[in-house]
Amino acid sequence: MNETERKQGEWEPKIIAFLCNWCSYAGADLAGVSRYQYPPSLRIVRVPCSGRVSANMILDALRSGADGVLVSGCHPGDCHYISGNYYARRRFAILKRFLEFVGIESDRVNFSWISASEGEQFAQVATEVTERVKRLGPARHLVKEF
Amino acid sequence: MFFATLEGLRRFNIPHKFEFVSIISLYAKWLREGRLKVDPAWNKDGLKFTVQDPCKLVRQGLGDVVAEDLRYVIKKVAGEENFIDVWPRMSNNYCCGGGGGSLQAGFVENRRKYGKLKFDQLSATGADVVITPCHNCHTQVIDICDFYGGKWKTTHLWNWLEKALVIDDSGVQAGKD
Amino acid sequence: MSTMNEKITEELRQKARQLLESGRVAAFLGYASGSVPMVMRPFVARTPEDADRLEWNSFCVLNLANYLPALLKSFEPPRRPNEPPPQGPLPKVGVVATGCWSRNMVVQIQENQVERERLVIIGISSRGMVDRKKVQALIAHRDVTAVKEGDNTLVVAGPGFEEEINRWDVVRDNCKSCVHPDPVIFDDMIGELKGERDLPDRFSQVEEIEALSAQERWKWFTSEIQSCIRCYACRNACPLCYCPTCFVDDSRPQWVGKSIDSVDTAIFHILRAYHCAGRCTDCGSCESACPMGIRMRILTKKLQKDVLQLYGIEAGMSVQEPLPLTTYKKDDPQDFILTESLKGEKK
Amino acid sequence: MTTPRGSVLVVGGGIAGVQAALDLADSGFYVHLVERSSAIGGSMSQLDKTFPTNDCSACILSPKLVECGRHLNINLLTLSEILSLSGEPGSFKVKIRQNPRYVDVEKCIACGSCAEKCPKKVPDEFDLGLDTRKAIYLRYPQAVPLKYAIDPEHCIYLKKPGRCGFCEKVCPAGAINFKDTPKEYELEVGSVILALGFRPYSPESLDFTGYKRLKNVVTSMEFERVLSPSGPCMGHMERPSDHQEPKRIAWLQCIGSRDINRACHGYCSSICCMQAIKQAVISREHSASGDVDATIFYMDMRTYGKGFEAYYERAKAEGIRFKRARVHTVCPATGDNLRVRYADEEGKIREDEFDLVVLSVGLETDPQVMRLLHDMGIEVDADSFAETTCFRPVETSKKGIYVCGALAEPKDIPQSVVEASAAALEAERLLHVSRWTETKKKEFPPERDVHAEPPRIGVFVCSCGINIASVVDVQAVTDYAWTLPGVVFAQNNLFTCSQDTINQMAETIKKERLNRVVVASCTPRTHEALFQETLREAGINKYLFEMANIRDQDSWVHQHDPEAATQKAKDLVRMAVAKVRGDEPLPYNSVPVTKSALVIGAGIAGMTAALSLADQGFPVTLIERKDRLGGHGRKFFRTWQGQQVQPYLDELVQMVEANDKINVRVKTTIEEVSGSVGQFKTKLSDGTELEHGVAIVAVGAESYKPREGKWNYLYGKNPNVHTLLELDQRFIEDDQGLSGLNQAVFIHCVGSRVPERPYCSRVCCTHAIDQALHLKDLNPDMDIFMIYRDIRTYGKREHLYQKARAKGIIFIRYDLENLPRVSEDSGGLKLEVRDPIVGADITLHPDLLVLASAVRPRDDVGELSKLFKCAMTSEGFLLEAHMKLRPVDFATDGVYLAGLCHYPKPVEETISQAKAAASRAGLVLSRDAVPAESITAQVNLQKCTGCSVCTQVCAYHAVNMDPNTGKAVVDTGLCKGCGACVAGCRSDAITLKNIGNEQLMAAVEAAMEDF
Repeated sequence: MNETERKQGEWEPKIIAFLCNWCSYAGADLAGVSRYQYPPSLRIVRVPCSGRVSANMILDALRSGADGVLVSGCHPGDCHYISGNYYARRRFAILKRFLEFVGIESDRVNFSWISASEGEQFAQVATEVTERVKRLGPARHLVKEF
Repeated sequence: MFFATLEGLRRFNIPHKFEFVSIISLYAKWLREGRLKVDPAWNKDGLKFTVQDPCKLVRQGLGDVVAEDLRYVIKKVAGEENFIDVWPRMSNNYCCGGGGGSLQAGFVENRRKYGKLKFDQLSATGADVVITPCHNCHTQVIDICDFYGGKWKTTHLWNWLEKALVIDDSGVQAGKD
Repeated sequence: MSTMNEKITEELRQKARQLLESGRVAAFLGYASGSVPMVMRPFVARTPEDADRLEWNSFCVLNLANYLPALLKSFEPPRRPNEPPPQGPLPKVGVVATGCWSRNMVVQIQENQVERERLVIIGISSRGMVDRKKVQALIAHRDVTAVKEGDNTLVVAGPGFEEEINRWDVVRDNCKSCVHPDPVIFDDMIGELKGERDLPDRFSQVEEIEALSAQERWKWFTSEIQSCIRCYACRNACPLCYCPTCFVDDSRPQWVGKSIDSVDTAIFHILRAYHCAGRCTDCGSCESACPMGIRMRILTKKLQKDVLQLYGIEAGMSVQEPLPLTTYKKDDPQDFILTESLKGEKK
Repeated sequence: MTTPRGSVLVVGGGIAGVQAALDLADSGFYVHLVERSSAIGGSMSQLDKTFPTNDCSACILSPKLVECGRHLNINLLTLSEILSLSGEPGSFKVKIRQNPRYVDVEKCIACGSCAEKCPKKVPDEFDLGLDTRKAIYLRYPQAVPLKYAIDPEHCIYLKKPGRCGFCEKVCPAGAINFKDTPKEYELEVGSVILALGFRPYSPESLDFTGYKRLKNVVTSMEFERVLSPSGPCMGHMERPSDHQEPKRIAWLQCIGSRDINRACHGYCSSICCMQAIKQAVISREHSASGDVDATIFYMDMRTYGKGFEAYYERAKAEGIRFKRARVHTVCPATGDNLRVRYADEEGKIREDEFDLVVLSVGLETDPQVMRLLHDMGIEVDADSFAETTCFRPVETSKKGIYVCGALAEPKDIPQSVVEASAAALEAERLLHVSRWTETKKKEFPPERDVHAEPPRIGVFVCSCGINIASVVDVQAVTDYAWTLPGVVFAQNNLFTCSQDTINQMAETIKKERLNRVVVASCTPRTHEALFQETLREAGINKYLFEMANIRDQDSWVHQHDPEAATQKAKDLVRMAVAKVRGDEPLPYNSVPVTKSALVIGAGIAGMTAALSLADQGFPVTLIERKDRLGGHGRKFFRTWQGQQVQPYLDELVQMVEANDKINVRVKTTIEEVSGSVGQFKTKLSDGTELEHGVAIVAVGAESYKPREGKWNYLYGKNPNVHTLLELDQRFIEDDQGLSGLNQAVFIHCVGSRVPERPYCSRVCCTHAIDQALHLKDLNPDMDIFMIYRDIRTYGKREHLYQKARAKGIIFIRYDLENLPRVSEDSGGLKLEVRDPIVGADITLHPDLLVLASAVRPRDDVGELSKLFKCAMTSEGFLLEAHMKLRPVDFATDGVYLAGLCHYPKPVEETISQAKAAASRAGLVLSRDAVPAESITAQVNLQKCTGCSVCTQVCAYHAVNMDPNTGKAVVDTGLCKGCGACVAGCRSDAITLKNIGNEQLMAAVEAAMEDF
């Protein structure tokens, strides 16, 4: 089990996860069905496809104060909408490098492929991303103070 | 003899027009029909009974039916509350360790080693009397009781049936008709 | 002996006049002198006489492609939104184009902003345009009243001074790192095609920043944009920025605050640049237009570098080739995908 | 035959009956569903979780039951029994008696006041007597219909009128009717489907188990109830004697199965191995400390289904112990503990102590059902299951009457569902001319126009029994929901998906004039449709709805952090509320259906599917990549029941070729697929473009040939080494040389259950044993050895295994650490293997070595799956939409699968699956139009620049440039609502209805608000 015990009073990051409905969201459900435990840091936003997620959405999450972002879709070739994740892959590849270029820490913005049958992998990725974000500490860049 | 005939007919599919019945089942039948009357009142001291299911009679022979009858008769004779069953029991009971000619053939040490399991099982019941409806079991159970220092008495069934028998006024008893 | 630019200007006027006289084009888009030195303004010649006001020199920095859609539209008969487009050929427009501008026109054609058949492109292979801010820096920001341009020199004059400057020293960064000075599409040429330039260090400006730590990069980025006044001159000078409502102006949803709050400014610059990903030709208009001297071109140059490195595509090199973000290959690089990199670690 | 009736009688309301009823009702037939008890759901509703996905049984079943209960074309007859049946196919007359419920279903609101007041406690049969219920009762919390019933056997009032009657007094709805009487109906139906299920074997007569004598010995079905959150222990795992959590649990397999001595059940019950592993896995999850010591005593571990072997391996890795032993006795030990005595593999007697013993009881036919079958004239086999044959797997001995589920043989849920659809198909095929003649049409009330209304949001927070409530503080979440802007109503429910809550939700929507609804419960993937329909019934557009997933993605994954889970649940509710605020009513789109099918692959599955559809009048194009029809079936000698495959196949080919509705194209493959359900366009390799409404993928699989490597065993090197199919070929050719052989050896699991192919090939044990028996028939003196790992002759196939043993075929077990070694020895074959019972190596010199090699997926299946956008398993088989309840559907609508491309399976299962696929395809083909996506892209012309990024990234050609405006325009019939265009658009000019940028941003921002 991928369980990360949370210590009392320890800072828990907030991570916005955009999950495609057909694979990664189902994978997250399967993680639950299989009772794989992972840290309570994710706030999942269900989107039809990883191809639905734009740079704007990711920046909006950061601007709103998310300590991290995860975008996850179907594996290449498995897209329910044929090619959405291929386009997404190009957009995200460019965006991720670009955000790193302006000084956003590499581990803040994460992308993964998780299929509907990969409940365990989902829990692993959720744990991994949380740990990476925890190492970075709370997000400061691009966080708008309202 | 009983088992050898039974199994021989069964294994070689030999046609026959008779059935095999143990006297125990007949006791039970007569008790149920009221033709035989028993009263456990004799057992004032509350002697506790348990049982040995002989392999040839039960497990390999006539099955659980006869084992059930055996218990039925004992309970009638000694009182329901004075019967303590063994684990495992009936078809699933352990071999006494005295069969297969081992009582007659030497190898005493081995025989008693096998019999230790039976001894432990019977001891665990805490019974005062062990009923063994088989001469072979009877001899073996007596032997292991002596050897391992058991406290029970090993007997056949009829000894106790006699004690409990009620002879009513009509004088009619099973077997006399 | 006239200079190269004088010769080009002459030829340009002549070709524009011919086009206008023959009626082949309804207007010709080029440059005319502005009211101050070192600033050329886009100029539309509508009559053969206007053609004589066209000029060509090292200060033609604003990308003419930016003005084409509106200019073309001005020659279309007015119509309601759902009416069919007018039948028959529409008036054409002539335009002068160097490498980067022509590549922008390619992108515009791909994005349905202009129609190739309505353009008559006079190509000029670029020698690089001058960065006015570099000149001013060299002369300690004194006022300039006149600039005389030779083939390889600039003579800058002002009250009480006249200095000669090596032209290449003050050429814009984007032009110095340009490898495609030749126009990609044209109908006529002035001068010869020069061919590709071999510049192994064309992305050195980007690489220097890439070499920094995340913290240092953030420091660089924020200090670079801290003087931004959100005037949007960079956006307006850009031929790629043609949305009727720019995301910065949108209020539902509000992608980014409208203030000069540092986060809003940062997001503005990130998204403005990102919207140019795979489309930007590094024409430098944005930087040239910026009143605050912000080097936002480095952002788009980074995107250009990555798109080239990841997908082998440079914007505007071919009308046929799709833009990088509207296509994909099944084996596009994906080492940035966490599940893929974790897989790698396990091996 | 005169025009047949357009209605069907389905007997039995378990999962099989429910599936058959839904298939029929959705494809144009009126269904009478008869159920003996007071609620449908059958045995599946009593299960806790289901293998191999660990899905909560009630959770996945519940939506189907509710759908069934609400279906306009299903007449649910609970508490009912068949009195008589007469007539002929197409026109049966059925007499049915419906016993009185004594509760008016129209009035009962299932509030439970009656049961609370009822003084009479009786053993609860749903909990198998582990708990009590009242004389007025609900069969289980999610029962459909959700109506109380009075048990006349125990009701004080009914026994002595005037004595009690409390329920009548407290019922707020006046629903109690003590004067209720039995009703008799005479129905006329065209066909009958029997889905009467099984009953669990009662081990009372198996003395050695100690069942009923030892408190802590329970059956597997009882243990399901112990584990179930709605069971007697509320999901807290307790043992009966002292209600303490057992730390050491033993499972005893084959109780009442594979037992000819005591139980008289020679067959294997097929499901118990997986059930035991599942229970072992789940018991650890249920345990507070998580350190349950779980031991499974088994004879052969039969994990032969899809995903089963991986489940088994995972259980082993997690430390669940597997002991190959038939337990001698369960004895009492101190403190109500149990001593389990068994002989280990070395033959040593061992005793282990446990806190709880679970008896994995087998399946058998209920004697009451036997009587019904007898009265109907349906033949049963020696095992008391309905008699079927391999080639006609769902047909009973009586024409027009079909069978599905465990009534024909013990089987798991997916196989029952497959057969249910297959049985429905047979009824459809019989009655197709009368389709839609007896059905009714659903009318929803007109929808309220909510455009001008400010948001009035209702939030329903589900406890899901204890699934959510044991971790998340649902009351706090509900209270919190009240504080959110726009929320005018919030409520916590025990089971939001139960019918009474749903009805009440509809009432609340009307009463509170809600115009947006949020349900915080499980996953929208299973329950969204159910709640959306409730909105429609309440007169508002179904798209004014959002779900917050506080179970699968919260309570279940943060079981040990209730505080954080509650906070997360609040956040998820706040996000859903933020999003629902922007939801707008959407139109209900539909797509016209091209009424023809494409079937890919002309093996047994493909041909069966094609015929099944063509016989109903639907045109079918059947394509085959090879130059002749028959597929993999061409290689088989006979079924396990002994029917010859080749003559059957020849007949099938003839029927296909003679059917004028079937267009056969050999040497043809697929190049391109576009479109979607109802309107596929497929380009074939011969250049033709085909339009079809549905597609069935039946492309088969291959036999693994171990040409080299670890599993080679001299295959391809020595002429006397064959695969199973190569031996079949010799049987087909009637090779006389076989009878002269002296010794034959079979090696099992060649290339199956190994690291590179970690699944069980399912068919080979039975196939190999059947071949061995055939060899014995050819030469009774032949010595035959089976070198095996586990013998997996599931179901009635077990009889073959017993027969093989009786004929003297010798079985020697091996494992991966001790592989048999094959070499050549002076011209002959030499095989050495370690016999674990003898404890020594033995050497054999076979004349014939047969390798039971794996069934492997075709390499090119991946390409095909991508064309149809279907998923694949990691093993390379095609992946169905849901392992349990949608076994022949793909996630892609309108595409179905059958046969070996799904998983290795024998002929009878292939035929069932092909028929099931045809039945599912019929749901589309029987309609003129199918519902299309409502969540489609929408262009804002004010913002659109006409740059055409959207048209380029659209995979469905749904976005195009309008030549007039020069701007994008969306074809809503083609749009699937993926949003690729939206993310591509720089100008925010194209949006997805109800998944717009503004809404997603609202959700994202809401997620952060309270942090």
